[in-house]
Amino acid sequence: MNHPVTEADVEEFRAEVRAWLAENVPAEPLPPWTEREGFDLHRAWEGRLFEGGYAAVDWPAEYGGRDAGLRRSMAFAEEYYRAGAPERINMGGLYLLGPVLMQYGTPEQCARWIPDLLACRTIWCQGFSEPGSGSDLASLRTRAERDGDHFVVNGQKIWTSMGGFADWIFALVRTDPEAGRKRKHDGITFLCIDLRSPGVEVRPLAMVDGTRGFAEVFFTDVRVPVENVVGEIDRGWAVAMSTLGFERGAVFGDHAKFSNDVADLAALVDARDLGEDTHALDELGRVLVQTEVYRANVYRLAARAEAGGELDSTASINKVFWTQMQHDIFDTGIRLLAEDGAAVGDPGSLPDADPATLRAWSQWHHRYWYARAAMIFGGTNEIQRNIISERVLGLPMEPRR
Amino acid sequence: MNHPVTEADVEEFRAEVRAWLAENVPAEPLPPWTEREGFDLHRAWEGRLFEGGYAAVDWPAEYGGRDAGLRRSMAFAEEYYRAGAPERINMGGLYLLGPVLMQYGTPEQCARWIPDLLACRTIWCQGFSEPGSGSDLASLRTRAERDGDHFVVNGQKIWTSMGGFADWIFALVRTDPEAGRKRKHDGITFLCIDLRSPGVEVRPLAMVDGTRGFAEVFFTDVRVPVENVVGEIDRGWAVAMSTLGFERGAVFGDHAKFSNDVADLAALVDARDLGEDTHALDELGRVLVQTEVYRANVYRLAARAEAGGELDSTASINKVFWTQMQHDIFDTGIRLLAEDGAAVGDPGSLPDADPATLRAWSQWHHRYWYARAAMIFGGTNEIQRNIISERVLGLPMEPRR
Amino acid sequence: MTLHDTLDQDRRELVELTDDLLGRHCDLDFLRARIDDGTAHTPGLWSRLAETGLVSALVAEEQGGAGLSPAHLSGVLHSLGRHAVPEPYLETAVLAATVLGALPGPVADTWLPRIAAGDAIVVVRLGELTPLVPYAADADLLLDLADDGAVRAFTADELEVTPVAALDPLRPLARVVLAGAGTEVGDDSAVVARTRTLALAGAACLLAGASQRLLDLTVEYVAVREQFGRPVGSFQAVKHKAADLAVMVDMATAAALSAFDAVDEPDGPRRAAAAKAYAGDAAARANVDALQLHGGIGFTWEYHLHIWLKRAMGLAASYGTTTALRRDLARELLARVAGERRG
Amino acid sequence: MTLHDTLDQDRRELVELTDDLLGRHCDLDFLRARIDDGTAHTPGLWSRLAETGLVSALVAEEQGGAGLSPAHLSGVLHSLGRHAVPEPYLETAVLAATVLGALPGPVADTWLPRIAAGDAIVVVRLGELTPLVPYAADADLLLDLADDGAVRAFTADELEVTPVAALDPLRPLARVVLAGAGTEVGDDSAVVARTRTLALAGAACLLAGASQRLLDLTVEYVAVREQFGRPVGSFQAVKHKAADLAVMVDMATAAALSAFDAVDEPDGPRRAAAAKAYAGDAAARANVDALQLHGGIGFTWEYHLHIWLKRAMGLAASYGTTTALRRDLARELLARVAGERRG
Repeated sequence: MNHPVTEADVEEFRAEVRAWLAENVPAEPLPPWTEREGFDLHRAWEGRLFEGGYAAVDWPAEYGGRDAGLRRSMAFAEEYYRAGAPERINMGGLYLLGPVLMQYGTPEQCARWIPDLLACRTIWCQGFSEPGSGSDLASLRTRAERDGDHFVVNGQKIWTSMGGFADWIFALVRTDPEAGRKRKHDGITFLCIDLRSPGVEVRPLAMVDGTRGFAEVFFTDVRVPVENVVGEIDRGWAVAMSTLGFERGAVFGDHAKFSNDVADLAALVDARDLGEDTHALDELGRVLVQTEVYRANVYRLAARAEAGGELDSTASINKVFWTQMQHDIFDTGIRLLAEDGAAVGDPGSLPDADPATLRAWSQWHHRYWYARAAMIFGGTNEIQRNIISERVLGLPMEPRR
Repeated sequence: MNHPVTEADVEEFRAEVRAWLAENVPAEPLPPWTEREGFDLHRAWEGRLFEGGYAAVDWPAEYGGRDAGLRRSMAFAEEYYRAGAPERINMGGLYLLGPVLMQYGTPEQCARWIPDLLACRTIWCQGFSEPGSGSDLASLRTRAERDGDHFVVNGQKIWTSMGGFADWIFALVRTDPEAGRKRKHDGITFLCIDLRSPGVEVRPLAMVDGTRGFAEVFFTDVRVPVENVVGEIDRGWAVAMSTLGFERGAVFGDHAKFSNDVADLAALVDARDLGEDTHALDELGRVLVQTEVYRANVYRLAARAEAGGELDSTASINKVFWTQMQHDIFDTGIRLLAEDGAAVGDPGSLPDADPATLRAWSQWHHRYWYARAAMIFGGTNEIQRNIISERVLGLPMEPRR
Repeated sequence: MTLHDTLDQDRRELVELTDDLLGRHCDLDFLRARIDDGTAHTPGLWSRLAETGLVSALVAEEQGGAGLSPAHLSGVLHSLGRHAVPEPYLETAVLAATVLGALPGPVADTWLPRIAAGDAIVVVRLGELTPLVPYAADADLLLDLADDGAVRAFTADELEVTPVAALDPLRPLARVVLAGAGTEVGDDSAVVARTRTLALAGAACLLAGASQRLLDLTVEYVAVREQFGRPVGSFQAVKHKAADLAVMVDMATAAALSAFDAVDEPDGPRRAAAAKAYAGDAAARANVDALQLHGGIGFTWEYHLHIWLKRAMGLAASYGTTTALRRDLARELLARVAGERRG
Repeated sequence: MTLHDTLDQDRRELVELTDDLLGRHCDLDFLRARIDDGTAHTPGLWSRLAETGLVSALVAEEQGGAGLSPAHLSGVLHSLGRHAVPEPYLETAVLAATVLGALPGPVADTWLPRIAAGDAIVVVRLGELTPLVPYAADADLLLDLADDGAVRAFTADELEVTPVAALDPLRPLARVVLAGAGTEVGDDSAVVARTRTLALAGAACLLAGASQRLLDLTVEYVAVREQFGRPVGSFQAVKHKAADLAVMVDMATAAALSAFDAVDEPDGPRRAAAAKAYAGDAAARANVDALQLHGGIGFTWEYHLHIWLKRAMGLAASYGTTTALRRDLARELLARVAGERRG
């Protein structure tokens, strides 16, 4: 953001993006990425985005981005969602690992990992959560013991997204248990691990709806070169925390996704002939209002970020809001079309719907469960409320035993 | 409950009550008891109830009751509410103090206080809360120091209902501060105090809507005879706790009151021509469902009480439910008639309503605020949730610093 | 308040018997096997229910049953909900048995003994309450109850049954087209109305049981799961959420059981509709809170929470939604009040 | 996120000026005196607002104002809400000034200078949005804006004004009957539509400010009030309730301010309606939670919470209720989506 971005710059970029998307977005939606076939198609799409120069428009040009700045990046996201383009499958790599490498990585690490990441030749997953440490992330127990110029890793990670298809994992491991006993955030290291290494076992994790978007990863005496450490050994907590703001906050532009979801809901209400039911109107209006409010907030945060302000204090507010809104959108759909609520997605319940609406309906339940999951992952909404009450409102900490 | 009460007994009693009420309930509703004129009229009505033998039908005959047992008492309450009879103003005396005296009082105390209480010649108020001790009742600081055969009382009570019109107060006072420092529930005494004693000052407390249903009571060197202690000196906590179940639980039969409130709400919906608005129907239906559920619970609790079961564990559940329900009823009315929500009660907003509906509307806001207050008084709903989670669900206590 | 406290001695024993049976023969392994092989109803479990006399409870003695009144079964239904039993008990043993018991004739004579013996699955179609018919694909016979009182029976070969992808795989649903002529069973609008009331109240009992299980699983989990060095269930925000849920589940249980007991009271229909509507609310709350309080593990297929999450959602959407029932109740109240006030 | 963070430098300074003025001249004692003597609007406070230039901000320079665009005033309105200012600022300084500024002619020439000088109270009637007109009893002039674009002005002697018992005594309401002929001001449906948008967005800003004050009062109180030997605000259930409220209030503020700034954008009307609808929701939540977290003291007349409780309730019911606005928005969306999908 060295030169000021004008409204005209944004609109010019928007027009360029829109034209490219109009030409390139697949006419038929891709099959879900949770199965191999769909995943490969999504990966191919990411390659096409990369070739078009749109893999990460907000990234600095030196790393292969477009230096688009915030407002053009938002315009990109808005156009992307409006065009109905495929779901992005490498967000973890692009928005969690990428910024970490740019900030903490060595030039060698950046050169080694970033180009493949950007082109989606390498899929990365996040290895933070463990079965025993969810909200209390720092209580993690996966061990990495030094052996010459390697670490030997033993332990288990869970909730690694795209885990079943990922090539690499960026994980938090405990390298100094002694230090951790005094202060649990100490003695943790941020380590990148090739999932093809001997001793790694990846087990796709079936979810409540039978899909497998996450995985568990088991490490048994996995040897990892020391040069795969990002940042300082034993100081990985700060490295990891620098990613969490992104996970909690919106990736700017996602308001357009939620507006799409509400448009889908409106189409369902229409297909079910509920357009004159005042209750249905109230409920549809309720979630529509939420998306408008959310959009206003995204623009506010963007203005603040452009002015160089920090967003940490608002990331929790934003996360509680959008996860609740997303839940409300999909829950409302289930409740309003509830005569067949026991068979959500069944095309027989919407005999006159157009294909796009039927497609939305067929995915409704899956999206409902993922909306529920969003209230847990990336710091449960309970943790966010602790943060808001203490850091934003200044209320006292709870006593500890 | 020595002999089993049959269905026929209940219906016979119900018919008797109904006939009496039909003949005696004032044709026009009494003015609010929060002003002196209305209070005196309510008091006169209580006298009439007493003469009819209906002041406390559930009380034992030896204390002037009718030994009606649970089911006949419920029938009485149902008929009372259905007849639109005046609000009872001596519930604190009848349902809090009365049972305490029967259980803990000396024969002299019973003879001295119960007859006037029952006839409403004496109005009693409860003196438990203090400005510094609400939820944490046992932290009370009103002192009573022994001086021969008297206690000398200094301190302040708040939220004494009917406080502005009451003759006597039954209060918790600290008689052994030393014991209280070790265990705050110790060293507390249950003491009856004549409000005409020198050194007592009663200040009616104006509420958010300007009415004065509560008072603050200040004690400055008030001399109270030791014989006014109920139960043992320094052991008043247990005496007081024996009353709280009643306050939390329903006085059996109040479900009929809430059904009346919902009927008022239906009349308002009708008067506003919202009978075909599906949103209004949903909202009206929601509170109607709650009252039906509540009635089922009251009957379940009654069956359990008749079988000799204890109700303590359910009193908190019942209280959270009915206070929320009562709030929802009045809040729904305000929201549904909200074009004039800023002038709730204004007859001009319901030009075609019948007199009973207009009367309900004119009182709506007042009742709304009292419904809100019910969620605080008698143990806040937050305290009730602590009790439910620990005593009903068995979840662990929170750590104390 | 436990279910135990809500019931009298007789019914308590029946519930204990049911719980015991289901604990042995309808455990998690059994349910998982049913999901894996895509069959909810199995002759094996159905026979066990029949052998204990639960299936024939409402059938008259002369037709091989125990001749009990429905009120005996409210606790049993609650137990079936708690165990997520994948069988058409409400449909066959309660609704069909009641309809046929009330409409004597050749159809009843043929089918009631079969029901009592556990040899037949009979399901019911109840107008707008069943746009999708539970267990229709397993049915030997379907009773179609029209609002005007006409009751006709259709054997399996007289039906076109199209299964749909039910959210709850342990409670299959199908669209049904009556393809054959069927047989007249009777014509009695009181019987149809009573069956409707039984369906609502019975579904409320099942639903309250499923919600109770969601609450129980959640309380067990948060009491054990530790984060930040203490049980999650010792955090006040978690405790209060559980407490609010407990209020709803307990009240839903009170309303459901009492409504089922009161089917023949004058206000029975209203109480049944209110109980089902509220049970649907409580189930929705149980669904949201149970999953949120479990955290990630609740989303896994491996953990069993989802069995009850889906049961609760499916039942809430069956036999009348909360929204539809509320509207009906509100309309009825409006008519009553308007009548009174306008004289 | 504070209001401060939401605004740019210019507007921040205007808000600081307003806060400072109101802190000195519209404090609790002042508000209590207004309640006690039954007068909301006073020439004294209005003059002070006028002297600082706040009343004339939108009036053109040649008519004695500053000629600012409305966007400058969003933060000022938020401040007026936080201070529960009992004056028709939105009505006179924003709406009436805008209408008259857009419709030049004799009425504008007469009244705009008076508004700018603080010498006239002018209120607006906006069809269904104002079944009751705020401050009508204090008005020297009323502008009646019809949906078709006709704008007429009525002097006080041409109006029958019947005050009603407004819930919020500091924001008086009245039923108004147009008794005289009035004077034509203009005929421009775009002006009427823009005024409607300004009214919604402006009310949203006032409301967000009132909700912010309820949150602030609550946080201050629970941080200090002790029970069980620790601040009530250290209990997690209290903290989480406050956090949830903070989310709503903060988002309401973001939406309200941005909607007010965007009145002239193509989607301005939608954003204003959404902002007002959400601000109403947030205010309802603030009302419930602020009082519950205060406990008993919040119910007393002596404590000042009720001033903002009533302000929040009154504003939420004014200039379009959440329910009505949601319905309009949903209808508009349905029409849009149906058009797109059906081609």
